[in-house]
This record gives sequence, C-alpha cells and structure tokens, in this order.
Amino acid sequence: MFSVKTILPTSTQSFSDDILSTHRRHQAELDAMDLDEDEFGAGPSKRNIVTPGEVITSSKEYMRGHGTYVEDVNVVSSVTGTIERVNKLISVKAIRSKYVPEVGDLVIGRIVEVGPQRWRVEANGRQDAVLMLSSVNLPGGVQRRKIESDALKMREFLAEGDLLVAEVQAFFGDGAMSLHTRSLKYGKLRNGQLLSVPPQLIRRLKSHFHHIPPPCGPTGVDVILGLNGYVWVSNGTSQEKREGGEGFDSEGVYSDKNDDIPPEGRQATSTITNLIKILADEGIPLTDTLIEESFNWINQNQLPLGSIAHNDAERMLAEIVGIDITA
Amino acid sequence: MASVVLPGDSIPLPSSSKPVILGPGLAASSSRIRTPISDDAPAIISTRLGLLSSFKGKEKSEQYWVEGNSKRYIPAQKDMVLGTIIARHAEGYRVDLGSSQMASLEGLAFEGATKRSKPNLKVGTLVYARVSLANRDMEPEIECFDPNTGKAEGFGELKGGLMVSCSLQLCRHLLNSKFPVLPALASTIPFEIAVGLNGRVWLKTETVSESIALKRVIEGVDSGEIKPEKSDIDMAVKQFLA
Amino acid sequence: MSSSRIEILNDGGLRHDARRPYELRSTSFQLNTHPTAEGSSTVTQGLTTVQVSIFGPREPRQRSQASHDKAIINVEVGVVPWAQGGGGIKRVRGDKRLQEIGASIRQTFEPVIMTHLYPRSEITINVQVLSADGGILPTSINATTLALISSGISILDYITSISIGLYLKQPLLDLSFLEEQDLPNLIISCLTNSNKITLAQMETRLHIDRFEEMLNLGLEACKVLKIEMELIVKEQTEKIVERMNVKSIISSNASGMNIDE
Amino acid sequence: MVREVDPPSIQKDFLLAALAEGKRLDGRIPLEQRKIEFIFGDELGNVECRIGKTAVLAQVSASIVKPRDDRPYEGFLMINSEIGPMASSIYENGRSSDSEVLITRLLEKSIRRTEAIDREALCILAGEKVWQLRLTLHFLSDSGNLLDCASMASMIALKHFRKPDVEVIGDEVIIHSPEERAPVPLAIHHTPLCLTFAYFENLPPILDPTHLESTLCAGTLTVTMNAQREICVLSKAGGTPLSAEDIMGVVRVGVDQVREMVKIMDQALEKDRESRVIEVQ
Repeated sequence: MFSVKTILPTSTQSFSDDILSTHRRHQAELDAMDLDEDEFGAGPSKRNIVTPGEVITSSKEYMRGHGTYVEDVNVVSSVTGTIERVNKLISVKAIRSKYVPEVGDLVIGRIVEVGPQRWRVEANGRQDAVLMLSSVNLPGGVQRRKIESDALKMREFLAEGDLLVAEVQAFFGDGAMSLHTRSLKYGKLRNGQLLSVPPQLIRRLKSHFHHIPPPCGPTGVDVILGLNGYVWVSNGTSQEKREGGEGFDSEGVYSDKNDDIPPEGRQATSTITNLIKILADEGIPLTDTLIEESFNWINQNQLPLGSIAHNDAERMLAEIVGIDITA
Repeated sequence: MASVVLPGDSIPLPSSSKPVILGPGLAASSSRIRTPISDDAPAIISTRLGLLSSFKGKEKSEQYWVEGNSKRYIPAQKDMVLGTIIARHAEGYRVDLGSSQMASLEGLAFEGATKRSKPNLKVGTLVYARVSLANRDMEPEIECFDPNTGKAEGFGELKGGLMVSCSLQLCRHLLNSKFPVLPALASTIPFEIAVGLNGRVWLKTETVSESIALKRVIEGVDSGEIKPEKSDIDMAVKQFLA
Repeated sequence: MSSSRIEILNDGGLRHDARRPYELRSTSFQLNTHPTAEGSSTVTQGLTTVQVSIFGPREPRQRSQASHDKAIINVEVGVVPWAQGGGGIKRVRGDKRLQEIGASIRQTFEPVIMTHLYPRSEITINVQVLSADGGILPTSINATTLALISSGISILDYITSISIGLYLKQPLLDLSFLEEQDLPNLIISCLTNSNKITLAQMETRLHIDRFEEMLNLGLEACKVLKIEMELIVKEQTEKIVERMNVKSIISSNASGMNIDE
Repeated sequence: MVREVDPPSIQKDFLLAALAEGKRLDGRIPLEQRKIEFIFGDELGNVECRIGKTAVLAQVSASIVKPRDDRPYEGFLMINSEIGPMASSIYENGRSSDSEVLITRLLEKSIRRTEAIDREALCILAGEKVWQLRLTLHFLSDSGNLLDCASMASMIALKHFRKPDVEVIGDEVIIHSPEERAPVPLAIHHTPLCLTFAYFENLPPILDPTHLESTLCAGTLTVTMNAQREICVLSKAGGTPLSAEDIMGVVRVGVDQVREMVKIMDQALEKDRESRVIEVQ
C-alpha cells in the first residue's frame, strides 16, 4: 500500500493540531479582520468585501439591492463582491458574473438562429437575445417600408454565425434582451476579430466606438468595446465612413465580403488584440485611453508588432498601469 | 335495451326509417362478410366494452352509443372540463386536460375580456372551461365563457379548494341529477363543486377535514368500495370525519 | 470482513497517513482555474483533486427542458482513467456511481442556488475528478461551492462537505481511500450559517448512538472548512478589486512617474 | 421520458394547509404508513408486496457457479431492478432516470453492501462451486414511495426462498430435489428495511409519501435500519436543509417503525408457511 505524504505544495498551511484547537486559532484570526458594522465603502485597500451568506446589515433601515437577499431580519449577501451603498439602497456588486444588461447598452452578438420575423442572438447574456425584423435597417437607406418579401429574405441580411453590433432596446417578461440596429453605426461586423473579456472590465462610456489613429496600422485600428464583454478589433476606416457620411455604401451594409487588408493593417489589429488580452487577463478595466497608451508604449520602445513577449508585457504593465505582476 | 356489448359485437339496429345518429363507441364494420340482417346497410359494430344506450331525440332521431369506462379523456365539443395552465404565450395559454394533446385557451376567451383588460393567469392555475373546438386532426380549443350568454357561468379560474381525479364514467354520473351521491353528501357537508368530464372534480369546503372526507368518498365510489347509495355514503362520511 | 490489511489507528493514536483522528487532510483551494468557464475552481484535499467548471446561466440546449420560472441545473461528473493510480481496484464501478454522485450534487445545490433569478436558462456544472484518494463526493461539493462563488451566481451560503468514519468508538474525519473501504463512512454537507444539513449519505452499518456524535463532529469540521475557504476567496477578491481600481491610480497621477521594478 | 405535468398550484396550497393541521389527503396522520399487503406466489421466493397502491414483485432464483479466484468462499447476490413504463409513464425502458438510479443504488447498498445475506454460507465447494442468488424486482405500479415497497419485497422474498439441499462427498456434489430432501432457507444476518420521509417548508416530516406528496415535497430522506437499532444506509440528497436534531428525530421514529414492519413480515411468512406443505414423507 502506498503511504500518503503531504507532498503537494499547498497554498494553505496544513492543519497540524486537532480540530478543536484549529477552530480556536481561526477564531483569533477572524476577530482580527472583523468588520465593524457601519463602516461601508471604506478606502480602496480595505474595501468591504463580502462572500455569500455573510450578514451585511439589518434590513430595517436599508433597502436591499441585487446580489443580496433578506433572511428574517438581516440583509445577507448572495455573491462575492464589494458592498455598494447608495443612501438607503444596499447591494453587492459581484466581482465576476454573467453580463447584466441595461436598456441602451451597446452589445456585440452572434446570430444563432433565424426565426419567424426575428433572429436569436447569442450575446453572453443569461438567455439568447432577440433581434426583431422590425428593429433593423434594411439595405438602401433607413426609410424603406418593410415589405412581405423581406421576411422571406432574412437570411440574406443576417444568417447564422454572423456577428453584429447592436443596442439593447427593451426586455421581455423573463429578462431576455430585445436588440435593435436602427442606426448606421450598428449592423454586421467584418474585417476584424472577436475577443471575449469579463463584462465587468468594460465601463459604461459615452461612446464605445474607438479609432486608434494611423501610427497604428496604415488606416488605424477600430475597437468596439461591447458592454457584454465581447470586443471587436477591426481594420481602421475613416471617421465619416463609420458614422454613415459620404462613402458609406448603404447597399452593402449586409455584405459578407471582407475588404482586402494590407499585412501592416493585420499586424496592427493583432497587436491591439494582444494588448487587450494582456490587460483583460490581469483584470484591468479597459478604456480607449489605456489601449492607445499601451500601443504608444510599444511604439516608443520599438518593440516588434504582433505578439508581445511576457517580460515586455510585465514592463509595460508596471510602467503604464503601475501594478507588479511578477509575483 | 341496455345490454353489455364487447368490442366487435355487431349491433342490431331497428330498421326504422328515422335517421340514426351513432355516438362514441359505435362504428361501421369494415369486414367484408355480410351480416345476415340487412344486406345493403353496412353492419354496425361496437368498438368498446360497455352498455349500449340509446336516447330518443326531440326531432324524432335516435341516438345510440356505448357507455364505456376509461380514464383517458377524448375532447368533445360542448364538454365542461377542468384544465391546468402549463404555459403562457403572447396571445393565450396552453392547458393540460389529461387528453392526448394540450388544449389552447385564447387570452380573450374570458367574460368581458378586451385587448387591454385581459385576465392575467399564472402557470399552474386550474381553470373550469368549455370545449369550443375538438376534432381528430386539430388541437382542441377551450373557452371560459358561455357563447350564447357571454357570461362566465362559473367558468374561469378556480381559486383554493382541491382537485380529485376519477374515471370519466363517474364524472358523467355525478353530473346526472338522479345520481344519489352528491345530494347525499350535500345533506351533511356544505361544499362547492365543479365536475369536469375529463375525469377531474374540483371541490371546496370550509374546513380541510371536510374536503378530505369528500375526496375519500368520491375515490371510494370510483373504486367501488363505497356503493353509491345514500346510506352507505352517510356512513362513510361519518367515518371519514371522525 | 477480512482483517484490515493496514492499521487504521496505531497505538500512538495516529492514522496510516500520520494524521490524528480529527485532523483534516491538507487542502488547497484555487479559484478561476479554467480559462473560459464563467466560474471554476480546483480543490485538492489530501490526494483527491477535483476541478469544477460552471457554464451558465445560459440558453438551455434543449428548450423542452427549460422551466419558465427558474433555471435548471445539469451536473456531469467525469473521472479521468488514471485518477485511481495505475492498476489497483477499479475505483469507480461504471457510470451508475457517477450518475449517483451527479444526482447528489444537483439535488444538494438546487435549493441553495437562487434559480428563480435566472428563469428559462440552464446552469451546467462539470465535475472532473483528476485524482481520487477517497472522499470524491465531499471534495466535489466543496469545489462546486467555490466554482459557484467564482462564477458570480447568487447562492444562499457556502456548502462545505466532509466524510466521517468510525473505528471502534473513535470517529475519524476526512477519510482517505483506504479508510473509506474498511470503515463505516458518513458523508455530510451543510449550510454553515444556519448549521443545517443539506446532504447526508451513509453506506455501511452503524449503531444509532454513535451516529449523533459523528453528525455533530461533521458539522464542526464543515465550519472549519468554510473559514478556510472564505480566507482564500477574500484574498483573491481583494486582488481583483484592487486591479479593478487601478485606473484611478493612473488618472490621479497622470504625470510620467517611474516605478522601480 | 415524457415529463409528467405538474399538478395545479391549488393542490400544493391545500396539501400544506392540511399538513399544518397534521392531516394528510388520504386520512393518515403524518407518521403513519399505508396498509402493507403481501401476496405469495406458488413458487418459493416469489412475493408481491403492496403499500397502498404501490406494488413491487420480487423473485429470487439460484444457480451454481464458479466463485471468484480472490474470494473462493463467497457466493454471489445479484440484484436486478429496472423500472419500466409499467410502473408509471415517466419511466422509460432504455435510459434510466435519476430517480431510478437512486432506487437501484439504495437497494444495492441496503441489501448487498450491508451483508444482509451471509455470502460465505452460499459456498458449496471452496474454489469450485458456490450458489449465485439472483433477485429480480418487477415494479408493477408506482403511486409513491417505490423504494420502501421494493426493499420490503426483496427482504421478504429472500426470507421466503428455499434453496435445494446439497451434499458434498469428496469433491462430488449431489443436489437433492425438493421431493428427496426439504429445501434449505438462506442464512440472513439482519433485515434492513428502507423508510422514506418527505419534508415540506418548516413542517414536521411525513412517512411513506404518496405520489402527489413526493412531487410537491421540498425534499426526502431515506433511512435503512434493522431491528438491532443499527442504521444501515442513510440518504438525504438535497432538499430542504435539516438540523442534526431533525435527522436524529427521524432516525428514532425509524427504529420502532422497522420493528413494526419486521413483525408484519414474519406474521405473513408464518401464515404462508402453514398453508404450504413443504415437509416430505
């Protein structure tokens, strides 16, 4: 019979003494980090972190928000995250969870199924979102009236597997999202690649369409930060073309053909993608300024475009973001 | 002429000139051997075990059917049924009647329902309804109001109370005023009742023990342990209530 | 039963792996060990290692299964062929045992996950046993709790689980495979706040009077496991939260500062 | 597996109201079992057990096989319990549903793992010939609590079964037919019987739940015990969390209930033995 030796390098100390004393020692440690009741929203370092089942406060004077539930008289946390207090409302913001949609959010999704008068879209939500035929622009300009044959030609507009950027218009009874693409900046995506990051890393900003100017690739690189954690990095196009100005070909809005992209453009796109991946893996919130700054850092240090070596990444993170990931 | 017939028995029809309406349980025999009685008219055979019953309709037409006993309900028009709502759609509900197919109930098929003010029933609600459409090839449809009066007439959601399942035959008997069971029960326990022809009975009383007693009497009569006479029923009720 | 081939408890009061009766095996709890799953964790207790990854709540594969008012939970349990070490007794007999473990895990977590918050969706829990040295079910339950926490799915409380054996009159905690084979073995899992038991499974004969003592001891051990797990979760969460707020550091001192290595 | 339609919500409201008053829909009090009935087949070891409308037929048969080389003295006991659509439409022939796996595993644990049958007594010639018992369970109708019914049917069938008398001379084995020598009963150490309790939100537990009660309950607990105050198997998989005290309370109830059931079984066996002539001239 093999004998058991604790060879595993365990990240927690092994219990050497018997259970009762173990219990006592933990009790001492617990008292040390005891959180006194009314100190919420403390400084960034000791921000109030709660785990499921932990009593936050009594529910008499506070209203309960999401991430919590009421058990007889106390408000108890049901997720791990930081306590958010807005005068009388207590809620717990989970550090990582599925995308929680709100009306007006910009999301990127993939068509899963073509249904009667509607498409089902996978948008990293709790359920598939729905894109009604009535809430999309049709080729040949905005004002065209929907005609019967449109319902039959739906697959020509958007087929299974197509990627699109859209906005959350409303919710169904059970929380499923209803999307719309009734503006020229929304619609089918092409000429780029998709990246999935935890939704919490993307803040709600004025605009989620960013253009990184030319030193990065011949025509720059476009980045769309979807609030549902899907990020689209594509070859840069001119400002007006994106906003539907001249040069916007309203017929080709649903074309599936990628334009031909020069190698430098592809390299710039992949550099930006790798940068975003590094930032996301380290849990750093993504903003356009941060991405642009990291690209400029790569440029200043004349590092090769495309994939980024690990030590370069460490140096970059230390200099730009000020965190040390070597530990 | 109530005689017990077995599936496949040929049914002697009086060859009177009056039109004869065949009810459930009877069918034209497809076998090629000619029955002795009437060479030209195809012989009528029974497709079910049960009592051959007939009914002289007002317009002097005769109706024949076989009164069988089964638990699986086959929807028929104008039947009063008890259904459980199993799903909600934009325009209505899907209701389980215990038959082979789920029935559909229009959102507007309620008394005084309009586009805006529709009753908002949750999944799992029990409804008392009338079969408005039923045929072999289509999903049955039910409605919760009486079409000629437009009133609810007791149809719609049933709140509280208890539902008991029993055979279709017993439900038909319960609805027949000459059947002694319900009057006997009413003499001892005040109760509200809704009998569905799909083998389901809803009943409601003040106290829990009375409902349980009613349920056990109905199930006893259904299984034959309690004979449907006033004396036996009164004795059973006293025993169950004790 | 044939005489036990190894000494369960030697006269010094130590077990065959040099632990005292009430001592738990060394544990290592790690969160987010799966790159793409919403929530994942790897838990090692002694030589038993289980990795759990959670996908969901998401669109159910067959919409016929979906329930209109709550999420449905699917649990798949898999054991890698080399989990039990080369040769030796084939630890897991066919898939019936795995199906039973899967069903136990599903039923244990159904009342704890707040499924009413995710109607018409599906939560898939994949349990993969990487190495098995006894206590597969308890370790899987601990790993599933951590994976749920890391996935941000709302749950009522931690569920921790432990196995308790009995050698003559002496209860033993956190059994290894050899002890599990020879001793009566009770597995319990409980909600640590309310001290309530959500799962209790026992396979071999045991007198009633001993049973109560083992039950209470198990509850005590579950509390200790919870404290240990909570330390890890809070540690990791602090790191993540700190990273989340790093942007504020940039905007506050945008001037080029040099941070030495 | 055709998913059974859930009962209307008023059923649950009524059931909870009744339980709050300590009453159940079939007039029983919470900790009362349904009527138990045994029907003995003409062959020894063939018994049908009925609890209320739930019915399970158990059949025991024996054959002689070669033992396993690492266990030369031990006979075998195989339990075959497949639930078919005969019991209820929710069970399918091919794929076994979760509840079926639970029942099969619990039976396996309570009869085989607890060594209810002395397997060394099944040895005829060490290393050569041992008895292999095959216990087959046919689930005839499920109106709630198949497990308790199956476990009782199994134990009474094993007690009712007689295997032919066997004589060993040197390494030659003679099997005596029932006419020559009276067949021999099995060596049974103890009688493990399953008891299933159903729980509802903060209400006292109920024993032997009917089909409606088990669909609407918030959790079940099954404890297998024998008359010697020993717990053989305990299985509480999920459902409402219970305190240690709740579980102990249920276990204490189980002790007396099992003694009661063992008495009923022995009386039935006794009655059947009188009506059956086994002795040989």
